[in-house]
Amino acid sequence: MARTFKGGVHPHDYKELSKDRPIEDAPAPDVVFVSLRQHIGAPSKPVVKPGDEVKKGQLIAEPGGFVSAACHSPVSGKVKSIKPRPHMMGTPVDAIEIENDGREEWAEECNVPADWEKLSVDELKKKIAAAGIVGLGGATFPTHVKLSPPPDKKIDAAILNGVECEPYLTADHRLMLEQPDRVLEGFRIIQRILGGVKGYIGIEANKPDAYMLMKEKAMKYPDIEVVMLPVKYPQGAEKQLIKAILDREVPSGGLPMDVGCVVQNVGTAAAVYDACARNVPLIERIMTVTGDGVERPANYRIRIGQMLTPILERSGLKEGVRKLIFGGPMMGLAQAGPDIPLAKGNSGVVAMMEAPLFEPRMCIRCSRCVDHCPMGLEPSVLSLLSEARRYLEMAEHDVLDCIECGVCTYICPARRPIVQQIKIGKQKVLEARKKK
Amino acid sequence: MSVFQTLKKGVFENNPVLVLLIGLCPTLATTTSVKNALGMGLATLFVLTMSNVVISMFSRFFPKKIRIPCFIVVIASFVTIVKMIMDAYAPPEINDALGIFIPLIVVNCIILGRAEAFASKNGVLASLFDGLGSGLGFMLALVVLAFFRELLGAGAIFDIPIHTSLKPITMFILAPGAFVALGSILGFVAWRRLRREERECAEAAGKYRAELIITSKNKPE
Amino acid sequence: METVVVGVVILGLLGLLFGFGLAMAGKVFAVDVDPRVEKLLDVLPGANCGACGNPGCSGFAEGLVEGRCDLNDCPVCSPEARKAAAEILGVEVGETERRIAVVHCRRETVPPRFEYHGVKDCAAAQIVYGGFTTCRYGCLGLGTCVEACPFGAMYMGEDGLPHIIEDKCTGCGNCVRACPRGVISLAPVSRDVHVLCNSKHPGKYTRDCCTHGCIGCKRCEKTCKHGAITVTDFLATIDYDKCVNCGECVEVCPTGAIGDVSLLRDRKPARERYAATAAQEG
Amino acid sequence: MSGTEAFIIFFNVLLINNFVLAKFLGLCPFFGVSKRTGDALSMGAAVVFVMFMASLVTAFINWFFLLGHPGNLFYRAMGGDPAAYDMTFLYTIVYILVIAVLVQLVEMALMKLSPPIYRALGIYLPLITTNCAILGVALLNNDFAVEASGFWVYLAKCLIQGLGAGIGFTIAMLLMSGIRERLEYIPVPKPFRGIPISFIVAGIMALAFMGFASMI
Repeated sequence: MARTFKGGVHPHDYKELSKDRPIEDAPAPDVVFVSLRQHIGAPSKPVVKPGDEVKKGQLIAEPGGFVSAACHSPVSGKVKSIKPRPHMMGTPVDAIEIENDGREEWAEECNVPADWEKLSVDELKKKIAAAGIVGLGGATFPTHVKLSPPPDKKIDAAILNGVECEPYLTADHRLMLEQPDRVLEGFRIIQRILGGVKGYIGIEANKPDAYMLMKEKAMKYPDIEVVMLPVKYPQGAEKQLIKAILDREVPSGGLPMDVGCVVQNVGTAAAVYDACARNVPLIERIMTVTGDGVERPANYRIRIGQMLTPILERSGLKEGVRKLIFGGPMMGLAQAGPDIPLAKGNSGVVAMMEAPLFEPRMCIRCSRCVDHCPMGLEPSVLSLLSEARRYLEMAEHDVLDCIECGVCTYICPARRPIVQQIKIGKQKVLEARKKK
Repeated sequence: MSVFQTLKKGVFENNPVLVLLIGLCPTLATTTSVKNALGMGLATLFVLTMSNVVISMFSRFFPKKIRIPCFIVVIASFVTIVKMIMDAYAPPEINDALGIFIPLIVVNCIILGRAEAFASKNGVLASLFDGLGSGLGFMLALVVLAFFRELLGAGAIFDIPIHTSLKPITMFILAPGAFVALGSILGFVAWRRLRREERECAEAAGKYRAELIITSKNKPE
Repeated sequence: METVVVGVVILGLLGLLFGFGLAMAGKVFAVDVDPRVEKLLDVLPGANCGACGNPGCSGFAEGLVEGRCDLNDCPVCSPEARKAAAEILGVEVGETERRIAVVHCRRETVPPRFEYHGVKDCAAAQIVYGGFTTCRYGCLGLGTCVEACPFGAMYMGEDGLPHIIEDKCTGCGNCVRACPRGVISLAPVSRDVHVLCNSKHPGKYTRDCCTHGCIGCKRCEKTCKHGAITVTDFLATIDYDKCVNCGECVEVCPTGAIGDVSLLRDRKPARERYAATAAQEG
Repeated sequence: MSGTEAFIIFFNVLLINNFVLAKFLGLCPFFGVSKRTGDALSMGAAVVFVMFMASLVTAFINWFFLLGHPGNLFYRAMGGDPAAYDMTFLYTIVYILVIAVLVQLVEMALMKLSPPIYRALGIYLPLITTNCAILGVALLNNDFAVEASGFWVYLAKCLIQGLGAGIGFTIAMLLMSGIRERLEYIPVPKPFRGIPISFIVAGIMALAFMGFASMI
């Protein structure tokens, strides 16, 4: 049942670069910088001081509020300092620097297998919160908050997002191929927490091997259905996935729980399994290092807080790389330099040899962006309003509903930087609302 | 402000049509030919000057609350006088061309505008020259617009046809041409103002020399 | 002869009828609009520029009458207009000196951290990775302030910095609000000594960014006899009410971050003028 | 006065000889108030009302006081030759007085009944008095008096023309405000921003309205 959403584009997905590369361990770091702002919500508060000895998996920062997440040490070693460090969003952010003593010594109650089926829903949620798990698809929204919707919102479906529609990235694909059980068990825990709701696993048609494997593994669970989705960007976006699988539309300004469902990434499900079944907090994740700027594209299991430079050297970073993007080319963030500590939200790094520059020209009203916008907005009008600095009028054209998927900028024949113009508009509209 | 300056101001800086954008109705309607424009311009000039003078003379007697109706009565009477003179002496084809627009002088925003803004607050002589200034400014704008419209629309200047191979664009005689012509003239005026501003900025930029800023490291002489 | 009589009768009748009608209507629809609002409208500049935060001058006039707004909110008002408005409102207005915009930055001397090819707007550049300049508080030079100035009083100089044409600037503050990094602020016209830096970075970082940045060494704060300078998080700020243009701080600032722009405004340096007046009094 | 005749008058003034785009009447408020559709609508409504009332009152005054024909009240009262009572030279002054009073009434009523509309119109309410369109419609109504068979036919024609002109004005205002709201964020060349581009757009609209010319 090939169902899809309105709009969207078909960029060349360049996955062949790293699709067949099995997951390999990243080189063990000698120093780690665990940033305190790796998630949506209040930054976490450190519970350790410089000079403390920490074990692997030990809590080093507690959540700074309800919508926040805990942080754990990916290595055993000594806390050196808590100082602002470079951050992928640009302005430096406090990070806990831990020197790795190489003993890989786990904290006491960590890495102890447990039977999650005996635990109650609250205990499961507490474990997930304690493990500091956030959405690994890129949004990094704290998972325990997402899995406890307010009572008035009735949830009747859970969706596992294995689409990974962003070009170049193959982390989720490899995760599903090499550790399907971890993903499946994690998803069953999520289903149980949400009240034994029906589960759907969405996988794009460009990953047939992963689809077949997951379908076969999910045979024994009747309430899990694996859905093959046609290849189209941004199929992996929350609202588009819900539209394709459940044929429900999230209202403007609303959340998935308003239409009774919760969407989680396959990486998050795997992390949930680690937390509940192995008592292992979120200290590792799968990340793709790819692009024509690296000799040997690969999928690494990296430690949260590890520096990127050694990993790039291991993958053979070429001379004269013009662009380095955290995430994919459509929604990723171009970086000014490689020496940035990795965080929970990094699903991939793309190095590009040339970055074509275009001089944006006048909007010719061809309305391609309107046809292809998956949220049904009018990017051309938003772009013109932003260019004329009439930011508050953008709110009337639902600028806040934009998911910044990059389709309009990709499709625009006049090469206008529409997503950046929309981002300014969003910021100004939110500022004005805060002031009121 | 010297009298001459009020006059110059009325024509250039505060030109009612090109700068203040008032009195647009007669401007577009009567500028199909330079002759009509002159007729309209003179009529308005007369009414404007005379009503300015009379209003400034009697402005003290008009009660503040209903000063607008009083102004209108004064203006209307002068317009009626002009209408009668035009009916009697003006050449018939001008009278037909201007037709309804002579009585409409009374509602011409320029006259009421000048009366309200200037005449009711200033002396007789100043008002006279202000009326003259605005009136001349109005006429100048009318004639300029009429010149272009007639040249482009009817291929003639002051009713003397120019024999060229080019066929005249009759649109300029009709309604759309009037809008486009005045729009372009206003665009030209705005362009000139922007260029003057740019020149001022360039001149200021030229004068600016960063090393003139005195700091502990950069002491003058 | 009848035409004259009839004419007079008609106009007389109409005048009476309408006069009476209007008087009656005046009673029925009586609405007590504060007469001061109209008087204020004649005095106010009528530019409707919104600098006072109200929808145009009529909104501002109502605000004044209701006491919501203060006369000094309207920067575009000429001093005479302000005095006249004060009389109408029957309120006393302090003599506030005309204020103009000042740019607190002289461009960093190190190359930017990355090439920025996005929207040519400072607010846009600020969103991308915190701005392309090494100093996070310095001027981005993309001209959003020049665009925001309704009086055409600003232009971009060759050195990539906005410059202000003093006589055109009315101090409406649009440029101050437009700048995402707060590089521009308003200062009284007579003050010539300004801190030409906006960097709140620690001293060492500022030194790496540009040679003339304020490193927060507090020397100016110590030497200022009038307590006009305070250094908060590595940046000196001048309190223009206390500053008397003596120019001492300019001498003592090690990096030359504090500058005296008198020569630019065709005036003798501030130190000389102050010394001269001091000599007279002394 | 057959139905088709009424329709012809109405349609003629509504679209063919639209007051703004063909006859150039009422341009000051047309360009002044058409920045936002809300203001344009309220201005249009006010103009329709004042035009209708103006046509009504001026029709009465014209028929019974000014025209030198048997219907003239003075002739009825004082006898003699009806032509002697022809006061048509008073058109301008009488009509403008009527309009000024009407606008004053509308202003007071609006100030009392709905202050928001009053504030939205602001300066443009008194400007209606000097709005050429309203005096224009009153003066154009006079032509009906010549061949009108009776007063009621004359009055009906005046009212239809008044209404048609008002609605025609409002249509032009709404069209213009719709376009001008979009023009605000289109990068028009700098010297043409604001009023000049609005003139050129009005010119193109006038071109379009000329399409109605041969309809009747």
